[in-house]
Amino acid sequence: MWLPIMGGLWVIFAGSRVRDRAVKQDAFFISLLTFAVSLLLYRYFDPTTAEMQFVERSEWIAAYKIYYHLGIDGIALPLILLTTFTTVLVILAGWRSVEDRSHLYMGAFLILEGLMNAVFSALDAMLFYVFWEAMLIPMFLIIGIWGGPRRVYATIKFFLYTFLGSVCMLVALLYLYTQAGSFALRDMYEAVLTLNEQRWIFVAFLLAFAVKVPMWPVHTWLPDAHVEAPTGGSVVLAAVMLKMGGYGFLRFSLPITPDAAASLGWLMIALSLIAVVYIGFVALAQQDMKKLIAYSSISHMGFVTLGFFMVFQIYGATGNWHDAAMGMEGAIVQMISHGFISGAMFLCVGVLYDRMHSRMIQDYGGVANTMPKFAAFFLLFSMANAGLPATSGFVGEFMVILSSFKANVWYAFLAATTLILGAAYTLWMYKRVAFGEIRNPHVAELTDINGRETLILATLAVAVLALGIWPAPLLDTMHVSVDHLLQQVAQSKTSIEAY
Amino acid sequence: MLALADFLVVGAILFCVSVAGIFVNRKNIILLLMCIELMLLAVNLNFIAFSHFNRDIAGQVFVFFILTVAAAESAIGLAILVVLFRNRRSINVEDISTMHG
Amino acid sequence: MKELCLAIVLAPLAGAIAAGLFGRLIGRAGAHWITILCVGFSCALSCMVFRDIVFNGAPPLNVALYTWMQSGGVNFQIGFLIDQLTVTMMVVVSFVSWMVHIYTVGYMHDDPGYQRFFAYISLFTFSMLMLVMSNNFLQLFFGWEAVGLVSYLLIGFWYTRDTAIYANLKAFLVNRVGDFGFLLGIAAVLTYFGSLDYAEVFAKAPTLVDTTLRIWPSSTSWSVLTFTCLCLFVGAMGKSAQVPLHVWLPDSMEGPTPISALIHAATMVTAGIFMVARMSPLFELSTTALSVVLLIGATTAFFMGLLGLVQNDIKRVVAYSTLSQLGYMTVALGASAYAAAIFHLFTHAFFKALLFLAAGSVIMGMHHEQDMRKMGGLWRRMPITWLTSMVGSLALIGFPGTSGFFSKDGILEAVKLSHTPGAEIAYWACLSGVFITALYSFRLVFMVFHGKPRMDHHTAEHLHESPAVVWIPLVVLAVPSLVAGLAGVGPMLFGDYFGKSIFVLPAHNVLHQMAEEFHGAVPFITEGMTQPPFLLAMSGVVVAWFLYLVQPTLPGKIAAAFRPIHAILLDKYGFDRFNDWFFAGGARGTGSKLWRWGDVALIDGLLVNGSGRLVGWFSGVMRGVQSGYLYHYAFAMIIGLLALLGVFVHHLFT
Amino acid sequence: MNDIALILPEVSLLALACVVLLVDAFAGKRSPELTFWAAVLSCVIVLAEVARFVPEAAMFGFSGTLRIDVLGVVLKTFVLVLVLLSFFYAREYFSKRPGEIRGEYYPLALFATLGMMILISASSLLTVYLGLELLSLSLYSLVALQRNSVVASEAAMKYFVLGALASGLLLYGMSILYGVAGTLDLSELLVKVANLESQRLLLTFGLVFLVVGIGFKLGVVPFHMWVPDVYQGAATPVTQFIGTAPKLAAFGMTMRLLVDGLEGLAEQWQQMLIILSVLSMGLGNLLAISQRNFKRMLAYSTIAHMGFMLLGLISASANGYAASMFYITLYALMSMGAFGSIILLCSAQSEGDQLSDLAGLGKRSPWFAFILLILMFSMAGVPPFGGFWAKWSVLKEVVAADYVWLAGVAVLFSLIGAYYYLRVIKIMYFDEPESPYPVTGSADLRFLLSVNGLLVLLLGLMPGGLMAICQAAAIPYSP
Repeated sequence: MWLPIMGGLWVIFAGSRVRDRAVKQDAFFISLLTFAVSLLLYRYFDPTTAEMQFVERSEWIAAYKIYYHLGIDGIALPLILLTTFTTVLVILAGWRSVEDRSHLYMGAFLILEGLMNAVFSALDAMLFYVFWEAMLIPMFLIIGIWGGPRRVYATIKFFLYTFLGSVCMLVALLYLYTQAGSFALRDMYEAVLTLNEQRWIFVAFLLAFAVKVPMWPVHTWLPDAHVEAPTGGSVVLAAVMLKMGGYGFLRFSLPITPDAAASLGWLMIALSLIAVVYIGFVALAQQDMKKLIAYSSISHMGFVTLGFFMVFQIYGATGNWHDAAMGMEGAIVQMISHGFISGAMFLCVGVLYDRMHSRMIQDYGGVANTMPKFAAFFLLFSMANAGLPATSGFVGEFMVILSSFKANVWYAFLAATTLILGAAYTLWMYKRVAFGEIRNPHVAELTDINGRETLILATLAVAVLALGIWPAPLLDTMHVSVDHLLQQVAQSKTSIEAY
Repeated sequence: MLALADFLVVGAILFCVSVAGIFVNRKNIILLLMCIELMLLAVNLNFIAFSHFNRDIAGQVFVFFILTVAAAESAIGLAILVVLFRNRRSINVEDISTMHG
Repeated sequence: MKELCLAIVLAPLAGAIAAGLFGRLIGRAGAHWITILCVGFSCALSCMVFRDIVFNGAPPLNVALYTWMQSGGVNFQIGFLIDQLTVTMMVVVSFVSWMVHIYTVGYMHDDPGYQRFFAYISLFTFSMLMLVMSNNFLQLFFGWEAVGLVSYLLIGFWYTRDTAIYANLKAFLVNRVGDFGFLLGIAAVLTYFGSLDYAEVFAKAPTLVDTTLRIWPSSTSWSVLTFTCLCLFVGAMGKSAQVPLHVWLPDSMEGPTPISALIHAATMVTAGIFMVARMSPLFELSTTALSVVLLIGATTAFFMGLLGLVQNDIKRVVAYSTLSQLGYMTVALGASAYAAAIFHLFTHAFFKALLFLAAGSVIMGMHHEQDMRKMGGLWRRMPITWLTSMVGSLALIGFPGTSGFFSKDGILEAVKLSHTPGAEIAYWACLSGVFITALYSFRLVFMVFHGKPRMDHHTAEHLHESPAVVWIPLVVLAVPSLVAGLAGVGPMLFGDYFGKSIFVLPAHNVLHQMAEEFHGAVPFITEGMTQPPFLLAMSGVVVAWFLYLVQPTLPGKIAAAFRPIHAILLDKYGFDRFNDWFFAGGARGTGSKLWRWGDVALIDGLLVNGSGRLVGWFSGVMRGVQSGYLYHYAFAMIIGLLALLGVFVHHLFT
Repeated sequence: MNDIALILPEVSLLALACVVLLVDAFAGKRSPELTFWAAVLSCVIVLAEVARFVPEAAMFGFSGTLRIDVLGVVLKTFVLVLVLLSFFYAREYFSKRPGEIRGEYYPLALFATLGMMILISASSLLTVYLGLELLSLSLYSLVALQRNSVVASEAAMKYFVLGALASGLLLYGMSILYGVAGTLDLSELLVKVANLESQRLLLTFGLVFLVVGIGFKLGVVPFHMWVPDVYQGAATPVTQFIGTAPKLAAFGMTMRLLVDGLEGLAEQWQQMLIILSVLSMGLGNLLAISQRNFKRMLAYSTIAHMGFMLLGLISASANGYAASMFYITLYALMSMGAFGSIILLCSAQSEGDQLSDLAGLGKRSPWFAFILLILMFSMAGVPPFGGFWAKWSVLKEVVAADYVWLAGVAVLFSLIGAYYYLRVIKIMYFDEPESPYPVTGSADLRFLLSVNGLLVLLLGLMPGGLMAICQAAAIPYSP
C-alpha cells in the first residue's frame, strides 16, 4: 500500500526534473512491483480461515483510540489484486496519450492505487474513511486536469456526489463510535443496535456506498465522470472505484446493520433491479461510447447489489444461508470481472479516442476494416460485457441470476433481461463502430493497435477468459470469508439485546 | 426615593434610543459615534444603579473603566472618520457601501 | 475414453486457435489444412466413440473434467456425458462440419477473410461439440451461447454489408431472448433440484412432480416442472427458431453459404431439439409443456413452410424449409417421440446441409446471384449439383426410401398416435405441411435447374460445374441423405438405439406402439406409399411441375387472385415489422425517453443541478441582504438580539 | 507566586510593545526591518515566558480578575505562534507592496496580542471587557492603517461602529449579570448562578446579550455582517491577522464567559449556540458560493467555520471544548495559509485577491498550487488533511451529545461548502492562466507557506498530538 504512494510522490517530485520517458518507466516499474507484492500476498494467503490476515496494527490517534489497523480477508484480496493489476495497465495505457504534466499523472495514479489498496485493507473505520475520502482527491485531479471539455462540471459533480454520500457515512460512523466505543470494525460488528438505529445507520451507509457503486438513482455522476475522464481515469474509476461501494456494503452495511439490511432488503433489491433494467434501456439510447459503457457499468453493478441484498430473501425462502452464499459470491465475482471488462472496454475506447479524438459512435463505422486486431479484442470484451459464457462477465451474472431465482422468480426474470439488453446495447454499439462500410475518411486512416496496446488488451483478454473458464480459484479464496460474513449477517443484533 | 427599577428603566430606554439611533440614522457618521457614547452611558447607569443597590463597589469601578475605554474608542472612531473623509469626501452613512454582497 | 473425448473437443479448438491467432503466419493453405485435419481427426474419433457406444455397447460415459467453481454448496463441473444420443449428435456435427470445411476451400476461395473463416467454423465445431457432450446445464449453456457467438460472427462475416451486420445482431439478440428463458429454466433447475448435473437432476425429477410455485402471489400455482420445461423450451425456441423466435433464421442467410449449411441448417439450429430430447426426463413429466412444444412446433412447421412458397432467394427458400423441418422435429418432441425427432434431426442434417451446399454451388456458378427468377435450366451445366440437389429435395419431401421419408413418416405416425393435447391439430398441420414442402422444394428445383435459362448472357457463358472440393462434399452428403434413413429407421426410430439416454413415460410412448407394427424398412416403404403423406408429397411435386414448368405464368395470376394472402406471406406475417417497431424501436424509444426524462431531466436536471441551482439562487438572494449599508448591518444584529430574546426570555415580558 | 510574576508574559508584552512602538517611531523610516525584528523578538520572548510555566491547577491573580490555567497557556501559546507567523507573512507583503502600510502594524498587532492574552486569562467581566476592547481598538486601527484605500477606511468604519455596538450590547448584558448576581468575578458568578434558580430568567436575559457580544467577535450569523467587508477591505496581512489569532482569543473569551462563568446556564446557551451555528453554517456556505473575491469568499467561509466550531461547544462537555479548540486552531492555521497564498500572489500593482488571479496557478507554480490545494481540501474537510479531523472531532461530540440531526445538518452544509473550495482548485488547475503577473515571493515566504501547508497535511496524517494537547487543556472541565 505504501509502496505506490511513496512511489507516486517520488514520481511527482522527481518528475519535474527528469525526462518524460524516465518518469513513465519509473511509474511502470513501481506499479509492477506493487503487483508482484500483491501476488505474493495471494501466494501466502490462507483461504481456509475467515480471520484477517497480514494484519498490521499500531496506534494512530491515541486520544480517540484510533488505530492504524490493516488486514485482508478473502473478500479484500481479490479486490486488491484487481487494483494492482489495473494500475499496471493504466500506467501503460497512459504511455502515449498523456504528455502534459505526465509526472503528475503517473504519480496521481500510483497514489490512487495505494489509497485504494488501503481502503480494501483497512480494519479501522476511521482509517477506512480517511482513505475512502482521500481517494477522491487524485481522482478529482485526474479528471479535472486531463479530462475532456466538460470536465469541470463532471469533476465537481463527481466530487460533490461522492462527498455527499461519505459525509453521511461519517455521521453514521461517529454514531457507531458512541455505541461501540471504538472505531475498530470488530467492535462495531459487535455493537448492539436497535432496529431503528440500524435503519438510520444503514441509510447513511447506503448513501455513501450507493453513490459509489453507483445505484439508481444516484448514478448520474458516473456517465459524466467517465465521459470526461482520461482513459486511465475511466479505467480506474470503473474497474476499481466502483467496487469500493460494493466492498463497503460487505464490510459495513451488512455486518454492522444486518437487521436493517434485512428489513430494507426489498428496497435495495428494487433499486438494483431498476438499475439493471432501467439503465439497460438508457444505455441503449446512448450515442457516446464512453457514456454507453458507463451506463452498462451501472447496470452491471446492479447485479452486485442485487447479489448482496438478496441473501435475506433467499434465506427467507429456503431457510438456508448456504444457498445465499452463491448470490453473494456471484456478486463479488461480478465486481472483479466487471473490473476487468469495463476497464478493458474503456481502454478500447481510449485506443480509438487516441486516434480519432471522438467518442461519438456515429463518427465511427467500419473500424474492423482498418484495425482488425483491435476489432477482435474489442469484440471479445464486448461479448464479455454482454455476459457471454467462458468470459468472466458471465460468471457473476450467472451466479446472481441463479440464486435470485431462489428469492423470487421475478427477480430472476428482471435480472435476466440483462442478457437481452446487455447484448443489445453492447453489440449495437459494436456494430456501429466496428462493422459496416467506412463512412468517415478518418477511419480509413486508422492504424491498428501497436505492441504496447496489444499487450495491454491481451493481458486483459487472458484475465477475462481465465476467469470465465475457470473461476474456481477466485471463488476458493473467498468461500470462507463469505461464509463468515453470512454468519455475521445471520446474527440479529437486536436479538442480542433481548437477553 | 427612586427604586432600582426606575434606574433600570431609564437605562433601558437610553439604551434602546441609542441602538435605534444607530440603525435609524442614515445620514451622518458622527451621529453614530454619539449614539455609541449614549449606549455606553446607558450601561454605566445600569452599573451604577446595581452597584448602589447591591452595595458593591465593583460596579462603579467598572464604570470608570468604561468611561476611559469610551474615550479611547471615540478617539479611534474619529480618527477612522477622518481617514474616511479624506478618502471619500463624505461622511454620509449611505455612501460607505462600496463593499456588499 | 475421457481422453478421447477431450481430444474430440479440443482438436477443433486447436485448429481455431491456429487459424485465428496465427492465420497470417500459416497462410491460407495452412489454415485450411490445419483446420480440416483437426476437424477430420475429431470426426474420426467421434466415429470411434460412436462405434464403441452403439455397436460395442460400451456403457455411457459420465465424467467430470474439472470443477468450474463451487459455490453455495453446489459444485459446478465441466464434464462429458457420452451416451447414444450424444454420439449421434457428435457424429452428425463433426461429419457435417468436416464436409463444410472441405467445401469452404472452394467456396471461399477468393475471400480475404479466408483464415478467419476457418477459425470461426472450427470454433463453431468446438462449441457445438461442447454443447452436445455436456453432462450438465452449465456447460450446455456455455456451448449454447458459444455457438450463438460463432453464428453471430459468421452471419456478420462480411461485416461491411449492412444487411449482414443487421442480420447478425438480430440473430444474436433473438437468440438472447431464447437464452433468457433458458437461463431462467436453469435457475429453476438449480433452485428445485439443487444441482445442474443431468444425472442428479433427472434422478430427482419424479419426486418433484407435485411441487408447485407461485409466480404471482395471487395467481394460481404452477407445477415446477412445467415452469422449468417451458423456460427451457423458450431457449430451444430461440436456438431452433420456432415461432415467434424464428425471425433471425431467414436473415441469417446473409452469411456465407457454408455457414448456412453447417450452422443454420444442420447443427446449431438443432441444438434446441437436442436439448429437449436430452431433457426428456423432465418434459415427460409435464404434459402441459409437451403440449406447448407440440403446438409451437406445428405452427412453425405449417406456417413457415407456407412462406417458402413465395420466396425467390434460393437460400431463403431453403431457410424456410429448415424452419418448417425444425417445426416437424419439435412436433415430434411434443408427441414424446424424441427418437423420431432426433432421427429426423439426423437425416435432416445430411440432406439439408446437402441442399444448402448445393445452393451454394449454384450461387457460385451464378456469380453470387441468389435470385431464382434469374436462373433456370442449370441442370445441363451443373449436373452434379443438380443430381445432388434432387437427392436432397427428394429426401426433404420424404420420397419413400430416402432418409427424409423414414424420419418424417415416423413423426407423422407418432403425432397421429399421440394423446398429448393438441396432437390432432398438429397432425393436420404437419400433414398439410408435407404438401407444402413438396411444393416449394420442387418449385426451387424446377425454377433453378429446369425450364428456360433466365440469367443474363454473361453469366450463362461462364456457367460451369463447381470444382471438386465443392462437389465432393455434395456427393458425400448425398449418400447418407439417401441411405441414412434406411439404415437408421429400425434401431433409431423403433429400436432400443437410444437406450437410457432418452426417457419416455410408457403412457406417452407412441413409438413403442408403432414399433409393434414395424416389420422392417422395406415394408415400411411400401406401406408408406399408400399413406396420405406420400400422396400429398407427390401431388405437391406435380403441382410444382405444373405451375413452374408447364404454366409459368400461373403463379403470378394466383398471387394476384389471392393478393391479401400473398401480401401477408411476402410480409412474413409481419413479424419483422412488428419486431422492428415494437421491440427494437420500442426499446430504443424507451431507452431514450428514460434517459432524457429520467436521467437528464428528472435526476440530473431537477434533483442534482436543480438543487445546485436552488443553492445558487438562494445564495444570490442572500447576497442582497448583505447590502453594504451600515444601518442594515446594525439592524440585522438587533434583529438577531431580539430574536434570541424572543425565543429564550419571552416570559420576562409577558 | 505574586501577581506580577503570574502575568509576567502580559506585562512584558506591554513593555515590549511600547519598545517596538518607540523603535518604529524613531528608526522605522530608515530601517523598517528593525521594527519587524523587534516585534518578532518580543513575540519570542513572550512565547518563552508563556510556555515556561504551566500551572497544575488554575491560579488566580489580581484579586481574582485574572486566571492562569492550562487552557489559557495553550491558547496563548497558539496565539503567539500565529501572531509570529503572521508577522513573517506581513513582512513579505510590505516588501512586495511598499507604501501600503507602514511599521505601525507591528506595535498595533502586539497591542492586539496583549488584548488577546488578557481576554484569554480573564476571570472577571471587567477583564474580559478590557481585553476585548484592547484587542478591538487595535484591530480597528489596523484595518484603517491602509490610509489611502477607500475600501480599507470603509471597512474600518463599519468594523468600528458595529464593534462598538456589539461591545455596548455585551456591556449591557454584563451589567444585568452584575445586577442579578452581584459580582463581576466569573468564578463567583459560577457559584451564584447555580444557586439563583429563581433569577434564571433575568440571568438568561443578560446571557443573551453576552452571546451577542461573543457572536460578534466570532463573526457568526446574524452578527457576522462586518466579517466580509472587513476581510475584503483590509490589507491582506491585516485580514490574515484578524482571521487567525483573534479567533482563538474569541474562543477563549467564549470559554471564559460561558463555561467558566455561566456553565449553570448551559442549557440556555446551548440552544442559542445551536441556532447561531446552524445559521452561520448555512448562510456562510451559501454566500461564499457566489463570491469572486478570494478574501471575501474566505470571509464567508470563516463564518461557516465558526458556526461549525460552535458545534463542539454545544455538547457542553470537556471533549466538546477540546474539539472546538482543536477545530479553531486548525482553522486558524488553514486560513493563515490561505491568506499567505494571497500574499504570494500579490504584487506591487495588485492585491491579488480576486479568484481569477488564481487561474492557472497549477501551471504557473505547481508547488504552491499544491499547497493551496491542501489548504482548500482541508477547509472542505477532506481527509487526509487537518481540516477533516477538525470537523471530525467536532461532529463526534455533537453525535455523542445526541444531536445527530445537527450533525446531519452540519455535514449537509459542509457539502455546499465543499463546492466553493473545489471551485478554487478548479480555477487553479483547470483554468488557463489569466493574470500576467508572475508568481513571486522570497525564499522566506516560500518556505513559510510550504511549512504552513505541510503542517496542515501533517496534522491530517497525525492529528493525535494536537488533539491530546487540546484534550489536556480541557481536562479541568470534565466532571
